[in-house]
Amino acid sequence: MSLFATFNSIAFVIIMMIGLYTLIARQNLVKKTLGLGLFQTGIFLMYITLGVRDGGSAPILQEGADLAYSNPLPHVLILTAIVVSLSTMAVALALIIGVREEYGTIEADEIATIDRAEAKEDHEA
Amino acid sequence: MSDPVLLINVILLVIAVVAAIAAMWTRDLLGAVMLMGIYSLLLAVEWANLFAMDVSYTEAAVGAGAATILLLTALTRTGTREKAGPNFHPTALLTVIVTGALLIYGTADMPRFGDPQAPATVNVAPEYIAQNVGKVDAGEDGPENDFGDHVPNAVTAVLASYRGYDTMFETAVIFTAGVCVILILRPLSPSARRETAQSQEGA
Amino acid sequence: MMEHIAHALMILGGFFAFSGSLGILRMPDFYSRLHPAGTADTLGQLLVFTGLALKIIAVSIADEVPVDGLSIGKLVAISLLLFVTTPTSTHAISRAAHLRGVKPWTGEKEREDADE
Amino acid sequence: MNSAELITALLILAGAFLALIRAVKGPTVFDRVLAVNVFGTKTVILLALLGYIGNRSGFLDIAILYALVNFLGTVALLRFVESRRFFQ
Repeated sequence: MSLFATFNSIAFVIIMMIGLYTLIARQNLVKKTLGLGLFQTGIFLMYITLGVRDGGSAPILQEGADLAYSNPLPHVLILTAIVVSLSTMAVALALIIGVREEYGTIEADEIATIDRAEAKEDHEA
Repeated sequence: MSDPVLLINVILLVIAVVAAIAAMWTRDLLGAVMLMGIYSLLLAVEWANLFAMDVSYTEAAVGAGAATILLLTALTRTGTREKAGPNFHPTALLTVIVTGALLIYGTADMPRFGDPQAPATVNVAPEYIAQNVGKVDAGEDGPENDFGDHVPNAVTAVLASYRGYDTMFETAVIFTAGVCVILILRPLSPSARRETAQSQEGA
Repeated sequence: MMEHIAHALMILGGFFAFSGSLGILRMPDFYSRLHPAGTADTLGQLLVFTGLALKIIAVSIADEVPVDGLSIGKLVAISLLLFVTTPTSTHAISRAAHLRGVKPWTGEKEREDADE
Repeated sequence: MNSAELITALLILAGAFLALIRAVKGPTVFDRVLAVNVFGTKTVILLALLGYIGNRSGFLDIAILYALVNFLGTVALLRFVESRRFFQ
């Protein structure tokens, strides 16, 4: 029972850590973007869980009914955060397309190799 | 356990974690994007299960709809195969384990799921729920009754009354992002392309 | 009585939805997977939504309150929508696969996903 | 008292998990699209059931939205897969 009741606070850490692992371990830039999105959804999960209340209902007031409503504030914050995460993802993907046109690859380590080779050429020239 | 909300919450989260791991594990980026679409659908059901109706709407439209389309559009121009490589990365694993352990240690003090005595529930939430609507006898122009009894959704009321600037600058963020995307993806003008070619030849 | 019928319909619908998914997992190739996806799911959703509507009517009659017509209308709308869209999207998927040259399984070679 | 609805919801969750396995395994991209589509249908049914279990009013609207988003999403995915050079 106690594991069930605190399950969400473990689950959001797990989701965040899957995203973080992808961000560090994978070289592909699109995969890194997906990992970033996963990290963000972990945080959303934490916020929404904070708003839940036993026997609660959605914060849509019903006249004449005496209900326990969920906390609307986390919902409001996360609404903004979801839209902002979409914007950041759009910019990141546009940058990745630009990188692909410039370097011909979207793997971070290959890009670093190309950069180093160019810097060496410049140094020798 | 007897609470269906809690039971379905746990099952949904377990499936969501499996979907997330699968999406991150696969080397096929197209498959990863589709698995992320499934993950978004699961999260949207989870938000609905946790009473966050507006978030669920947004997640369905943005996470499962718009984000998938954006990623697919990007994939048509970057290729869909990820380079093969080792799945095991010791540094990343160490970082993740240490950070995760610290975070789980930090969440040990958090209130249990749905605690009615949780700080988030007792401090400001009653005020936010009480301030908006359903006050039929508050009068037409009372300060407590800004929405004229017509907004039963507390999320809308809080967004409009307390977080108006938030929403306004969110629009600014989207606008900036759109301008950035257009500027980055814009094809170079012929003169600019000539200049770039010349500078590359000279170097 | 009506409530029991509603429960039976719902559980039957859940069973059909589950068996449709099982078919999608177990069928040997792509074209045969379309079959459970198109048929079992459509029947399953129809049964579940019929069961839910019956349950709402039964509970309203038992409590002697007016039947919530709006909810039943929405249920009918979702059911009709899924009834139209599920076979349509299944057809669209099979057409796209055919156009891209996915070959049907003829039983001669190994199962397609055996090496996956 | 809502045990029939709960059992149905659990059956559908199990079905959704099987569809997820197909999406993970799926040898071709079309298997994955099919799995995503089936997953979306399951989601719609699950939302309606959850709304009934929790006696929550707005759920059926979300279910309608999902049915629409799911169909449009599948068609959009197929347009991309059909028209662009995705896999070499």
